[in-house]
Amino acid sequence: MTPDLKVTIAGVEFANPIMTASGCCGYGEELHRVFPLKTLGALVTKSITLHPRSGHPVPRTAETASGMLNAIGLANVGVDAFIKDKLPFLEDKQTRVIVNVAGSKIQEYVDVCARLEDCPPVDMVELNISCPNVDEGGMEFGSNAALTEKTIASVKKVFTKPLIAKLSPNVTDIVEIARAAEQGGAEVLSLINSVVGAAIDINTWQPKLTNNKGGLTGPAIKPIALAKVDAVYNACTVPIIGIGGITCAADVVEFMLCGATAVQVGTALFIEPDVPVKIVKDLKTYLKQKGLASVANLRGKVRKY
Amino acid sequence: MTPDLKVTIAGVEFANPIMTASGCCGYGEELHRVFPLKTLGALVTKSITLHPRSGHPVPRTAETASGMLNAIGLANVGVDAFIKDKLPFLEDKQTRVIVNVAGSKIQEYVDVCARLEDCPPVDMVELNISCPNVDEGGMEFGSNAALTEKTIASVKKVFTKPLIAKLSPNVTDIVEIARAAEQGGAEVLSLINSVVGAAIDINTWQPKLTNNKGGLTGPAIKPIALAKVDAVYNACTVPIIGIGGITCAADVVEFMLCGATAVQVGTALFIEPDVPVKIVKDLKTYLKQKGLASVANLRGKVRKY
Amino acid sequence: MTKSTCRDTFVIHKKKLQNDYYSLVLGPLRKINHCQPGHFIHLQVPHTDVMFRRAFSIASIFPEQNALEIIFKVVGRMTRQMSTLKTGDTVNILYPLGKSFTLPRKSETSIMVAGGVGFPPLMFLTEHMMKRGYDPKTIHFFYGGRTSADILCRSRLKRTGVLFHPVTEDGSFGRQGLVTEPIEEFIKFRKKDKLRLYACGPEGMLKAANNLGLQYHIPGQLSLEAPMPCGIGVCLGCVVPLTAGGYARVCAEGPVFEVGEVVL
Amino acid sequence: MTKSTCRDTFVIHKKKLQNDYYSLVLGPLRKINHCQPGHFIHLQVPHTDVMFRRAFSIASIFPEQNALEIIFKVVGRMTRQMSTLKTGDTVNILYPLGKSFTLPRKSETSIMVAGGVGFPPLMFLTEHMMKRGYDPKTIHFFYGGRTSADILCRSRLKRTGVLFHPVTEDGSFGRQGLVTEPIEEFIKFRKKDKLRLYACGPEGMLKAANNLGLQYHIPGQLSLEAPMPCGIGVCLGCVVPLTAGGYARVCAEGPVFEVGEVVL
Ligand SMILES: Cc1cc2nc3c(=O)[nH]c(=O)nc-3n(C[C@H](O)[C@H](O)[C@H](O)COP(=O)(O)OP(=O)(O)OC[C@H]3O[C@@H](n4cnc5c(N)ncnc54)[C@H](O)[C@@H]3O)c2cc1C
Ligand SMILES: Cc1cc2nc3c(=O)[nH]c(=O)nc-3n(C[C@H](O)[C@H](O)[C@H](O)COP(=O)(O)OP(=O)(O)OC[C@H]3O[C@@H](n4cnc5c(N)ncnc54)[C@H](O)[C@@H]3O)c2cc1C
Ligand SMILES: Cc1cc2nc3c(=O)[nH]c(=O)nc-3n(C[C@H](O)[C@H](O)[C@H](O)COP(=O)(O)O)c2cc1C
Ligand SMILES: Cc1cc2nc3c(=O)[nH]c(=O)nc-3n(C[C@H](O)[C@H](O)[C@H](O)COP(=O)(O)O)c2cc1C
Ligand code: FES
Ligand code: FES
Repeated sequence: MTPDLKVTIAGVEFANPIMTASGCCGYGEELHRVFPLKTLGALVTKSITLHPRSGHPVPRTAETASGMLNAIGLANVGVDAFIKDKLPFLEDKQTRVIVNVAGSKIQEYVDVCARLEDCPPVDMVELNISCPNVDEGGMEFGSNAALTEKTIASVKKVFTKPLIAKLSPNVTDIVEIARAAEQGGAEVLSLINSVVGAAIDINTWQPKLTNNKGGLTGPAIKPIALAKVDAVYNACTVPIIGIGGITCAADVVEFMLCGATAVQVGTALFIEPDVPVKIVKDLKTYLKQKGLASVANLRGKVRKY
Repeated sequence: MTPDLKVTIAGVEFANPIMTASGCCGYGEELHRVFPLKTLGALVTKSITLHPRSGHPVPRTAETASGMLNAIGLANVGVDAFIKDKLPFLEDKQTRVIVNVAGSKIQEYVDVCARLEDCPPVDMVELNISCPNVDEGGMEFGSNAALTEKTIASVKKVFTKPLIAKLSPNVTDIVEIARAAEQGGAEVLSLINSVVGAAIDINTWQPKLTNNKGGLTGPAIKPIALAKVDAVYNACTVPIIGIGGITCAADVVEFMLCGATAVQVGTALFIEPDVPVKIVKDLKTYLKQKGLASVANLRGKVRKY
Repeated sequence: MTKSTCRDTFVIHKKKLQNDYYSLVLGPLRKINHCQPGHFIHLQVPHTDVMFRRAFSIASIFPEQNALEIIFKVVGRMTRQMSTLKTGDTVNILYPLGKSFTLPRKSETSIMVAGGVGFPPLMFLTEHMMKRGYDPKTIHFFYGGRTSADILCRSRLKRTGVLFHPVTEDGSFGRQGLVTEPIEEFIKFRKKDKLRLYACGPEGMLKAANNLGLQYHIPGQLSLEAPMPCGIGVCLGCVVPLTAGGYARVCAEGPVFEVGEVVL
Repeated sequence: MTKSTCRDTFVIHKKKLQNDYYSLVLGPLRKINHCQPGHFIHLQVPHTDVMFRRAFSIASIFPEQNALEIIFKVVGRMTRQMSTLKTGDTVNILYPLGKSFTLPRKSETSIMVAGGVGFPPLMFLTEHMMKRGYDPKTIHFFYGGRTSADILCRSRLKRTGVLFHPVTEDGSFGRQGLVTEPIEEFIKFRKKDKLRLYACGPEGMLKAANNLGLQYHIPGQLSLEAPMPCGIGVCLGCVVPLTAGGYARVCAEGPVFEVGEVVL
């Protein structure tokens, strides 16, 4: 018996719970040269904004212990070019497409989502209300409950497919924000986005990123992400997509035991671009070893002390 | 010319800026068997509470990528036994003694500090208002500005030596808490304490800590700590002790460039117990190479973009 | 407690024993004579992604070469990397650590209870006792394993002249069953003698040895294992509950504890 | 762009060249013929504390052995660990990556501008051109270094028959000075010929080569370096500003760019 990897989130069925995280897989073309995208449950695009953005000057990334800092600055082609030039490529790749949307004003989120509403290949939208890398207030949305609710409610008016709210870990109480997102109408919560961090070059005395600070990601933050997923799972009812430091099937199992229905793999793609292939395979093996018929049997099953 | 490593904090002179962090060096006896404590600028004791505590059941620690989780549960001998049995050992070790104090009520902080007031070997007290490992509200103090101010102000009434407030990173806005601590009368701020995290054993499906969650420390969190030190340095005037993931002199330099006057080394002591000896030596070499007369010349000198 | 040293040293010799077991001889090291049976080292391989050191019991010392031996089994991340070490490679060790075994009186009969990677410290204890002039016939070395491949260094043990009692679960070497069964028989049979227990091995074996000691009023010592972030007593991560209440640190108050002292 | 493969392979041969320079031959690898001059690999050593891969230009391929060669200099964390690799050790590589050089017309005279670890891709290009029947006398290989020890593989280069112009800052080998000086002289002297530039080396050298190309209207290509977290174009960390505005990814649109295309 092959264990069933299918998961259903907000009425949408995914072949498996493994997705690639926003900003770590472009718009899919490059990864498809390393492995077939149909391996994935879904691909989550780089954050799309209303207008194209070229991003911050280099250096934009810095290696840290078991992690990295980035301040790419939401470099992307803009929603129009995305729909015209990038989305068609994803149409026949037999994977779900989640478009991550970012903005600096509520209206910008609304405008982008309104354009995505009529694009059939788009299965869901993930609202990046938590990017720490834009001055105009990207993070503000995600650290303020009222703003979170309002942003999501506004987008809901123009976008009818399921909406994912991507939460920031850089808050005192993520549950408060999660509840606000749920209240606003988010059908799914994804967490975590990157953790605010900095690094300094001791030779030049300059920050290692031109943005001075950036987002910490990779295995280093996995324990932080797990604690947040656990907290939100125990407080909210909508399905959760776990993100943060996942590099192997064992990590996926940890997130699911804490309550995640699916997961996203980000930084690990830089280290091992075909790691999703291995994760899907090893996840099956794990379920078999444990005699579980479906990956859904793991959800929230952590046995707390 | 040998560079000057001396730093003065709140009127107290330290031979160098390298301290060992609370909970990572016991009460000094064990480390002294590996290297002479006079190597250190100061030793910061394990958190002392009013009554002895035996701590949480095992497992209390778990290894993570470039870090560890701990939920020791403030195991300590209690203030009376500390003063009677542990403090005398530190008296002639030619290093400064900072006693870290924890409590679950404001009155407990006050009571412990009142007893330490008359102990000459104690140079400073560091208030742990940020320990994530006690249910009774350890962390609440540090994530609430009003409570932070009140706790510190209350202790100030009974304790006249310099007071350090140790801040939690698990807040939306650490600057708000830092300002409250300053307002309450803290002469020094130390940051960061550990970051809330969790890990699950995928074989047993139990959390890897009996406390279910714990504090993430070690190199993994260094970028987070640097960003927090930078933020507080730009908002407050009192001296800062930087803590988080320091393992080498280069890390110390990063923290000082971000504004720290001194630093504490924690988890690194578990990996290389005599690492302070190496750090002090390498810090001197660095200053020489850079032609700097004093370590104080590094403070806050990061050249932001 | 003696001072501990933290330093780089080299792999002088590496040998694959049986199955996944390896012996590593490390040196040169100063003050090798400070290492006593029961002491352990805390070892780190350079540039690895395994952040914390791992503890290994000292299996023997070679004072002439200023070297010490450890024996390990490949079970996880660190030991897998250790199995690829080659002669001349550098490792960093912190040594000696912990509390060593108390030697028996010469009038006593010692019962060694060894299992798996609990074997090395008891081999060290045995060889140490031989050097100190103990009569090998006062030592009964019970050595349990799942299968024949788990019983290491047989000829070396036999060379000491002690009374060797191998036991395997599948009966592929020595007696079949669990090691505690023949020990209980032995205890009953030698009730009149002054007996002393020394045990190191898996949790179940330690529990059984502890119970036998309590039940038959045989003094003795158990060497425990626990995950050890620091190994020197500062992190409080490795504690074990005491029967008298509270906790003791396995790395500092132990790893050697008296029979009946800890809650297993 | 071709597909890339991510797989474990082995160290077939390791050689210390001069100073801190090493050559590594890796294999077996499939589709080795897809590797063209200018392509790079992204390499990871197992179980290391260096999380990200590092990029290395392919220095040559051995189609019969399904192997490729890289040449590296020990400068930091990863290269220090690579210098301890031994024959038979495993590494993981992602290959081939990036955009390769465009070959010159046979009627053109090629000016290679190599410096430091920028030498390997130009050696590959040169040997590749020889196999394709280019006249070695149409290739002028300018090779700059601080000192004699930085000029690698001299006899190998000479064997190709190209015109070799070594330049060292201290004059210990070849002409003294910076490599760009003799190149400018050469360009002025051969103004009438159809020239083409290929440059790979430190930033200053690339800048100078780019300027020479612009100033004297010589077409050509530069191979750039940048910190590369992913190497395949998905992280947007390795970008370089374009003269036309915006950024290009060094790993995907590059590492080979046209003279005048990027802001250096
Ligand atoms: C005082 C002392 C003396 C010791 N002496 C020896 C000795 O002489 N020889 C020797 O071989 N060992 C000895 N050990 C054990 C040794 O320190 C290591 O713990 C052991 O070698 C495993 O290390 P590792 O990194 O290879 O395995 P790890 O990767 O740490 O895994 C260890 C084992 O635990 C399992 N495991 C890993 N993670 C988890 C988890 N989260 N939950 C449950 N199980 C998990 C693994 O599958 C594996 O079986 C001693 C330990 C102590 C404390
Ligand atoms: C397309 C491409 C091709 C390449 N080809 C080759 C090749 O053929 N051969 C080759 O040897 N290399 C090549 N490189 C460079 C290689 O990828 C590595 O960057 C290089 O080997 C250094 O890696 P490392 O880990 O040893 O050094 P690192 O530890 O990463 O340090 C690299 C250098 O930067 C310095 N440094 C480290 N950290 C900082 C910092 N924070 N700020 C400033 N300076 C710092 C170090 O002192 C050192 O000099 C290529 C790179 C690219 C992008
Ligand atoms: C280089 C890089 C770029 C990223 N860009 C985005 C982005 O555009 N939008 C977004 O919502 N998250 C972005 N992220 C965050 C990831 O989607 C993910 O939340 C985070 O990296 C944590 O997962 P990981 O540890 O698996 O990388 C980016 C992360 C990295 C490393
Ligand atoms: C095992 C352990 C126990 C700790 N106990 C305390 C404590 O009792 N009081 C306290 O204020 N901080 C405690 N800390 C936090 C450290 O003092 C320090 O703030 C934190 O570990 C970050 O520094 P590091 O990354 O260098 O370890 C403890 C940390 C560890 C790892
Ligand atoms: S391992 Fe740290 S106290 Fe024992
Ligand atoms: S290295 Fe990631 S885009 Fe080039």
